[in-house]
Amino acid sequence: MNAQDLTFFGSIWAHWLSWTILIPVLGALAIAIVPKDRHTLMKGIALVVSLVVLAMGLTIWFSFDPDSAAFQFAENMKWIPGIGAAYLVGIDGMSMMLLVLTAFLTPIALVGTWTSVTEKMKGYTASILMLEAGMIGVFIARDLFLFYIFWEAMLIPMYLLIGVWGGPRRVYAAVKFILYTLVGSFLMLIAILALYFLHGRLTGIYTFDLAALEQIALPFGPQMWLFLAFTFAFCIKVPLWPFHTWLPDAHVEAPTFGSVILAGVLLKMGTYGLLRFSLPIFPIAATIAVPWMATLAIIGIIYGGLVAWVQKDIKSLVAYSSVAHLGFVVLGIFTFRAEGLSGSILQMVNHGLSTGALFILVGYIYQRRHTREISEFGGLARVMPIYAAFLLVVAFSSAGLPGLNGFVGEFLILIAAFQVSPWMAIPAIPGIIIAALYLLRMVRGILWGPLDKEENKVLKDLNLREIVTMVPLLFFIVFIGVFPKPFLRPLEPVAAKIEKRMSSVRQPVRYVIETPTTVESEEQEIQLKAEEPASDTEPTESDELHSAEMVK
Amino acid sequence: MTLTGYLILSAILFTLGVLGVLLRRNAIMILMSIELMLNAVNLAMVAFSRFIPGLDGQVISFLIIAIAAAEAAVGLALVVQVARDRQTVDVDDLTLLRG
Amino acid sequence: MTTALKLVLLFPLIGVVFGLSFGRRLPEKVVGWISSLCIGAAFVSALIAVTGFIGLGADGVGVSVRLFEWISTGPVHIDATLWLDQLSSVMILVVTGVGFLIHVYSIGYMHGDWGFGRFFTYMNLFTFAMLLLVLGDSLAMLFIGWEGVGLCSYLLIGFWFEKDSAADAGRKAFVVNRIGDAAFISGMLGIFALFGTLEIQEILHNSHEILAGGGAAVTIITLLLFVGATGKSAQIPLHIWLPDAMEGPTPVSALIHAATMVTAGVYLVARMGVLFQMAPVTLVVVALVGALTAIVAGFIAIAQHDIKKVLAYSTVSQLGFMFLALGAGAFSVGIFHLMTHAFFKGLLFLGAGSVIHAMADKQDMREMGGLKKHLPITHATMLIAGLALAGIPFFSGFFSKDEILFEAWAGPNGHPLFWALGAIAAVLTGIYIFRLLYLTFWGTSRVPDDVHPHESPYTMTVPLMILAALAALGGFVGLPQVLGGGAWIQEFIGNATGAVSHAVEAVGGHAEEATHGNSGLQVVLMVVSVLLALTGYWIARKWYGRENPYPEVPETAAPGLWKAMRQKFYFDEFYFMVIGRPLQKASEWLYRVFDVKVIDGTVNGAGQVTTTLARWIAGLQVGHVGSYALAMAGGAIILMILLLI
Amino acid sequence: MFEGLYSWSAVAPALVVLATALVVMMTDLFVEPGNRIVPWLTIAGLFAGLVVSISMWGTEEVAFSGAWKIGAFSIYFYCIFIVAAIITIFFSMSHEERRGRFPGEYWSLIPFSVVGMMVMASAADLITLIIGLETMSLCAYVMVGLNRGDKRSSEGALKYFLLGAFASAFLLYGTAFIYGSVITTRFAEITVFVSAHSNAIPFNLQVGAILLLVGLGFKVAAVPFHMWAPDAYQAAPTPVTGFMATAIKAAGFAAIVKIFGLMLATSALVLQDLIWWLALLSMIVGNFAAVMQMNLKRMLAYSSIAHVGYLLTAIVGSDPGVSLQGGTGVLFYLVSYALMTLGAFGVLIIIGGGEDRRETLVDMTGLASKSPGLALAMTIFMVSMSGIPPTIGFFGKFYVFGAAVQSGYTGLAVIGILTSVVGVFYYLRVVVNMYMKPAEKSFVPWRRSRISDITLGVLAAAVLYIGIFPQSLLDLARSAFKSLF
Repeated sequence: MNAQDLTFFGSIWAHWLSWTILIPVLGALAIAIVPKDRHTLMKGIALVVSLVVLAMGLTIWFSFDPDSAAFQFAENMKWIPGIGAAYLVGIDGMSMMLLVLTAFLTPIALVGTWTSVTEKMKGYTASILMLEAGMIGVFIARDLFLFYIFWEAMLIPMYLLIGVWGGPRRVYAAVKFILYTLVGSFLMLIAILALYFLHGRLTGIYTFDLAALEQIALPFGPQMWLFLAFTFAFCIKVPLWPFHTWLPDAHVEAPTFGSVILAGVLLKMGTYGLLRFSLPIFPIAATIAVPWMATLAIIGIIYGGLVAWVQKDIKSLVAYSSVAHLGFVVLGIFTFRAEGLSGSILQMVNHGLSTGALFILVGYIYQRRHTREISEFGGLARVMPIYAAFLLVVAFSSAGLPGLNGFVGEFLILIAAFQVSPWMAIPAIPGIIIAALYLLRMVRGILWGPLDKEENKVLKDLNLREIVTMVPLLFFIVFIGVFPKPFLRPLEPVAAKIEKRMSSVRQPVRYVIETPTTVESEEQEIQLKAEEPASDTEPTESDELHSAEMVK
Repeated sequence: MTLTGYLILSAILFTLGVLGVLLRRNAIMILMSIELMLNAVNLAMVAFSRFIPGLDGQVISFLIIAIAAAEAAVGLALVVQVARDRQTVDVDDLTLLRG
Repeated sequence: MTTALKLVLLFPLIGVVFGLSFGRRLPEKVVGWISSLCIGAAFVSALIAVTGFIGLGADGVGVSVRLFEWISTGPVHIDATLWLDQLSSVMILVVTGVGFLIHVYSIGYMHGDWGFGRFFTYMNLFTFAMLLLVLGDSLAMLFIGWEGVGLCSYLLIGFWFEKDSAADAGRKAFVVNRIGDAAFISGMLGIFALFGTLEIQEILHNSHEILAGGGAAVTIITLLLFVGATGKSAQIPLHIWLPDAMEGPTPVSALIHAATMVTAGVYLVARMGVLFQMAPVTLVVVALVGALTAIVAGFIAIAQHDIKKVLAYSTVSQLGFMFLALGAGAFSVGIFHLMTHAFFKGLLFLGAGSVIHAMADKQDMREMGGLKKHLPITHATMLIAGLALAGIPFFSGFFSKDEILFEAWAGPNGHPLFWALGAIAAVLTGIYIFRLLYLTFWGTSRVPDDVHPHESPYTMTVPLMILAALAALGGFVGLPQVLGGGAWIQEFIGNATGAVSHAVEAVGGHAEEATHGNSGLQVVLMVVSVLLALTGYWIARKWYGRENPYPEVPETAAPGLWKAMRQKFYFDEFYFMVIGRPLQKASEWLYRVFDVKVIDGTVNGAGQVTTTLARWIAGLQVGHVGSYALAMAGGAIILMILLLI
Repeated sequence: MFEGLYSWSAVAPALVVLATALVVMMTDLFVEPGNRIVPWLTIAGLFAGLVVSISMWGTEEVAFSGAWKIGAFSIYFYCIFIVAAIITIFFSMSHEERRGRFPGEYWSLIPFSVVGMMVMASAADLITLIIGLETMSLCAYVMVGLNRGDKRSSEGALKYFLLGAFASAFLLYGTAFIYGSVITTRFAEITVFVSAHSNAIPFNLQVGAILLLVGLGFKVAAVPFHMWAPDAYQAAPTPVTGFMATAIKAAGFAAIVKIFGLMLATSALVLQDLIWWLALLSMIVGNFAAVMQMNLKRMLAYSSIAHVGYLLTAIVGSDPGVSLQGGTGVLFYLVSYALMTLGAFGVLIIIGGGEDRRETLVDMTGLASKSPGLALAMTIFMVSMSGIPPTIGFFGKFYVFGAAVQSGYTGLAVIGILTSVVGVFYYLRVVVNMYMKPAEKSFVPWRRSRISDITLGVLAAAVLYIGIFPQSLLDLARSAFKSLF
C-alpha cells in the first residue's frame, strides 16, 4: 500500500508510525477530560491505548522486511522548512526492535503496577501515555531536530512520574534525574547546531536529515568535539560509569512503573543514540574513542556489579546491575563489528525484559511489605512459590545464564570484543562472575533461608493479574534464549551497515595529525586513502569539494 | 576654545554628575547630579553643533532640557511618595528590596 | 537413530514440563514414577541410538543431528547440533542409566518431602542439561548444558532452602562454578577468534592447520578450558564448593556431585583432547593439578566425620585421578574411570543416603557403627562399591584406576612422578573408604537410643543392587590386554578421542596406543597398585578395627596434621581472607566512599558550588542605589577600558 | 529630505494608541472610580491600534523627514507591545479583584507607555528613539510605584527612577558623541558612515557606541546594568511586572537590534566582544542569582536577566551580512519570551490573594491538587522557560543559540546552555512545589475570573502550538527583520 492510496485504512497505514505516537497523545487528552475520581476508567483508557499501540507494534513487526537496512514505514512531511527540519520518521531493524519493546513494556508495566498507585490518577495515567509517545518518537525520528524534541520532551513525564508518585526522596531524585540528563542533552543541542551549520557550510544544504548528515566527512577537530558532546549526552543516559549516580536514586525513588520504563526503555535511548548518531556521523572520532569508551564500559561492568553486590535495597541493587549490563552494551557497540552491534541491540532488548521484569517483581513484594530491604525478607519461596519461580528465572536471565536471553547478547558482545582485542573482552569477563554474586545474593536474601519474619509468613502468592503480567516477559526471556534468530535477523542489516560505515575509516585512523592548521587537508588525505570507498556511506564528491573550499 | 576643550569640560561635568550619583545619599541630591549629567550632555551637543554644520545639536539640547524637566517632575513625585512612606529620602535606608 | 537421539533430549524435557505443570498437584508416587520413567525412556532411547551408532561401526566417526540454527549474525553462526560419537555414547548411557536408577531411588528417599514434585522437576531438568552438555556439537551448546547443570546443581543443593547452610552452599557452588565458567568463556572466545567457529568437530579437524606447532595460543586456550573444568569438576583450587554441596538431598549428591555433573570437566578435556595434546604444558598442569587434588582431597576425606563429606572428598580425589589420566594423555582411560566412578560412587552416595535415611537424617559417623546388621543390603552394596573404589582386583574401579596409574607412568605424556603421586592417593583412598566402612557398618554400635535403624524400601534398595552389579562387573568392559581382555571400552572411546591421536602423530605427539605394548611394566604396576589398595585397607583396619575407634589414631598421633585435615587445609578460610573479605570490603568502599562520596559527591558538589555561587551573586544585590549605580558606572568604565585595549 | 513629512498613515497606529490613552485619561475623570468601562475602553483602543497595525503589514512608509519609519519590523513590535498591553489589562482586572483598585490613571499609563514603545520601534533616528524611550520609561517609573501604601513599591519605583535617569544620561551622552562624529543622528546615515569608515572608526563614535550600550543595556537589564530589575520587578504590582518584563524589554530590544544588530554591527567596532561579555554575565548572574530567590517575582526578574543574556547571545552572533539568524532569532525569542512570561505572571496574579502577597515559592505548594489546570499551565510556562521541547521557549533558545554557533561563538553558546541548566533547576522547583509537595492547609481559595483563565489557556496553547509549529512565526520574524535593510 502506498501513500497515494486514499482509502481510509490506506491513509492510516501510510502514517502508521505517526499513529503510534498520536494515539497515546490522544489517549492522554482523553484521560484529561475524564472526571477526576474515575480512576479505573483512566487506567482502562491507558491500558487500552497502550494495547492498541502494542497491536500496532506487532503489525509493524510482522510486516517489517528484516533483510533490508533501509528505513521502512517511512514518512516525510514538511515541518519547519525555515530551518531545514522535516517530519521524517522511519524505522530500521534497531528502531523497530526498540519500538516494539516500548510498546510491549508499557502495557505490561501498567498491568503489573495496576494497584500500586492510588492517587492523582489522572496525571499518572496521562504521564504514562505521554511518556510512551515520547519514547516511541525518539526511536522513530530520522530528523535530528525531531529526535531532539522527543528526546527531551519525554523527560517531563518521567520527571513527574518520579517526582510525584515516587518514594520519600523523590524530589531529590527527580531533580537530579532531569538536571543530570539535561546537562548532557543541552550540550548535545549545541553540538546539533554546530553539526547543522557545519554540514550547511560544507554542502550548502541546511538540513537535520540524518541520512544527509551521515554522508559528510567532518573535519577532524570538529568531529572530535561534536562526537564528545553527543556521546557525553548519551553516556549520561546510558548511564556509563562514572555518569551513573543519578540512576540508583531515580530507580529507588521512582514508582514501580517508572522504574520499569526507566530501566526497560529510557536507558536504551543512550545506547540507541550512540548507535544512531555517535558512530555513523563521527566515525573517525568514534574509532579514536574506542579504548576510552571500552575502558569506561569495562569499569562500569565490574564496578556496577561490585557495588550492586553490597546494596541493601533491592531496587538499588538492580539499578547498579543496570550500570553493569549497559556497560556490556556499550562495549559491544564500540567493537564496530556486526556481531557485537547486533549483540548489543539484542542485549538492550534483553535488559529491558529482564530488568523490567525484576522491577515488576520487586514492586510486587514492595506492595505487600512496603519495604525493599533485602534483610526484611527471606524464605519467601515457601509462601510464594510462583513468585519464587519467576524471580529465579528473571534473576538468572539477568545473570546471563545460557538458555535464557541475557546470555545471547552478552556472548555475542564478548565474541566481538575479543576479536577486536583480547584486552577488550577479558577484563569484562569477571563481570559475569560478579553478576552471579549479586543476583544470587538477592535471590538468597529474598527467597531462601528460614521464613523467620512474622510479616512474611502471611504473604500471599501472586494473583492472576500479577501472573498474567509476568508470563509474556518470561516467555520472551526463554524464547530469545533458546531461539534468538527471529530477533537477530532484523538487526543484521543494521549491524552490517554500521560495521561498513565504521570500517570505511578504520584504517587511516592510526594517522597522527600533528598541526591543527592543516587538519582539514590531512583529513582529505585520510579520506582519499581509504582503500575501498563504500559506495553508499562514503562522502560524495561534492562533499569533498565543499570541504576543499573550506580549506581555502 | 577648541571643541576638545568643550568636550573635556563636558566630560568633567558628566563625571562630577556620576560621582554625585555614586556618593550622594540624599535622593534629591542624586536627582540633581543626574541633572548635571544631562547638562553635560547639553554642553557637548551645543559644542558639537557649534563646530560642525547644521543646527541639530542645539535643537536636540532643547529636547534634552524637556526630558530633564519631565524626569524631574516624575522623580520628585516619587521622592515625595517615598518620603511620605518612610520619613526619609536617604537612599541608603531604602534596602527593603535586596538579595 | 537420529530420532532416538532427539528423544534422548526430549524425554527429560517432557519430564520438566510435566513437573512444572503437575508437580504439586498429583500424588507423589505418580509424579515420581512418571519423572523416573521419562529418564528411563531417555535411557532406552540412548540405548537405541548408541546401538544404532555402533551398528554403523564401532570405530566410525560421529553422527551429527542438526536441530536448528541458534545464533546467526555477522560472522557468528552457531547451530544447535547434536553430536553422537563414542565418547558421547558412553556419557549419555551413564547419565541416563545412572540417572534413571537414582530417580527411582529418590522416589523412596524423598518420600514425604513437601518439595517432592519440585525435586523431580529439577532432576529432570538436570538430566536434560547434562545430556545437552555431552551431546552438544558446539562449544556454545556444551556451555548451555554446562551452565544448565550448574543451575540445577544450585537449585538442588539449596533444595532445602529454609536451611541457611543449604542456601549458602548452593550459592557458593554456583559462584565458584562461575569462576570456572568465566575462564571457559574466555577460552571459547579465544577459540572463536582463532577458528571462527565453535563447532567442536570443526575445531578439532582444523586444529593442527591453524595452530601449527602449538604455541602460546593453544596453551592459553587449553589452560582456560582447564580452569573451567576445575570449576565444574571441583579440582584445586576451585574444589571448595563440592563438600558444601552435600547440603543437598543425597540422591542429588549421587547423581550430580558424583556420577555426572562433576565429571563434565573431565568430559570437556577429553572432548577437546586434540587441543590439549598440542599443549604439553597444559597437560602437565592438568596432571599435576589432578594428582595434587587426589592427594589433598584424600587426606581431607580421612578426617571427616560426616559420611557424605567423606564421600564428597573422595569424589574430589577420584576426579583428580581422572585428570591425572587426562594429563598423562590417556583420555579414554580418564573416561573409563569416569564411568566406573559413576557406578561405584553413585552407589556409595545412594548407600550413604540409605544409611542417613535409616538413621533419621543423622550423618555423623561418630553416631553410627555396627549398622551391618540393620542394613544388610545397604552394607553389602556399599562394600562392593568400597572395594571398587579402593581398587581391589576385579571390581570395576580396579581396572580403571590401575589403568590410570599405568598411564600416569607410561602414557603419552606420562612420568614416573605422576605415578608416584597417584600411588599416594591410592593408598589414601583405601584408608578413607575402609575407615568409612568400619565406622559405619562394622564394629560396635554407637547409635543413639532414640534412633532405630531400618533397611530402606525397595525403590531404594533395588537401584542399589543394580548399581552394585555395575560397580562390581562394569570394569570388565575395560579389561586390559595383559589380563586377556580387549580393553574394549578404551578402544571404543579412543575412536572419538583417537582422531586425536592420529592428528597429533602428525605433529610429533605420541599416539595413545603406542604404550599398549608395554605389558611388562603394566603387570608390575598392576601388582603394585593392588598392594597399595591393600595397604590402605591394612592401615584402616589397624586404626579403626578396634572396639572403640575414638579418639582416632591419627588424631592422637599427629594432632596438628589432623586438625588441618579436619579443617580441609583451611582453603575456605584462606579464600575468604584473601579474596572474599577484601572483595567485599573493597565493594563496600567503592559504594560507600567512592560512589557516594567521590562520584556522587562530585555531582552533588556541582550543585553545591552552584548554590554557593548563587548565594554570592545574589549577595551582590545589596539594595543600595549607590552600589547599583556603581555597578553601572563600573560596567561602563570597564567597557571603555576594553575598548581602549 | 522632506518626502515623508506629511505621511500620516505612517504614524497612524501610534496615533490610535495615543488617542486611546488620552480618551481613557479623560473618561476616567468622568466615571466613578473602579468602573469597568475604563479598562474595557483601553482594550478597545489598543485593539483598534492592533488592527490598524496589522492592516499596515507589508507596507513601508517614512514620516517626519526620515526620523520615523514604519515597516514590517515596527509592526511586528507593535503587535508584541499591544498584545502584551491587552493581556496586561486583562490580568490587571483580575489583579484588582484581589489586591484593590488601581488608580484611574493606570489605565492610561499603559497605552501611553505603549506609544513610547511604538515610537522606539519605528524610530529611524536616535533622537526619536530617545523620545520614545523616555515616554515609555516615565510611564513605567510611575506604574512601578502604584502599589500605594506598600513601602517596597515606592522604594522600588524610586530606585528604578534614579537609575533609569542615570542610564538615560549615558544614553544621551552617547548620542551626543555619535552626533559629534557622524554629524547626524539618522540611523541610515550612521550605517553608511560606519561602513565607509570601517577601517578608521573615529574614537568619538566608539565612545558614543559604548555609552549607548550602557543606556540600552540598562533598559533591557543586561548585567552589569541590571541591578534595578529585581527590585523594581518585585516592587511593582504583578501585572506591571509582567508588562515590564515583556513589552518594555521588547522595546529595548527593538532598539538594540536596530543599533547593535544592524547599524553598528561591524567588526570594526569591538562592540561584538563587549556584548559577548554582557551576554555571558547576564546569563550567569541571572541564572545563578535566581536560584536563591524564594519570591517568584524576584526569581522571574533574575530569570528575565538570564533571558536577556540569551537574546544578547543572538545579537553577538548577529552578522546581517552573513545570515539573518541572529536578528530573526531575537525577534522570535521576544515573542516566545513574552508569551511564557505573561503566562507565568498571569498565574502569579491569579494565585495572589488579598491580604498576604502570595508570590513566593511556598505559596505554590500543592497548587496541582487545588487547581490542576492552573498548575498545568504554570508547568507549561516553566518548561518553556527552561527551554525544554515541545515548547516555544525551546525553539526560541534553539534559534538564538544557533545564531551564536553559526557565527562561531560556540563557546558562548556552551556556557549559556550550561547556565540554562541552572535555570531548569529553579523553574522546575516551581513544578516541584506545585506537584510534589503536599498542599498547604491555610490555602485560601480565590475567586477565579474567566478572563484570566481564558487568557492563560490561550497563552499556554500558544506556547505549545508555536513550539511544535514555529514556522509561521519564524516567517514573520524573518520578514520583519528583513524589512530593516
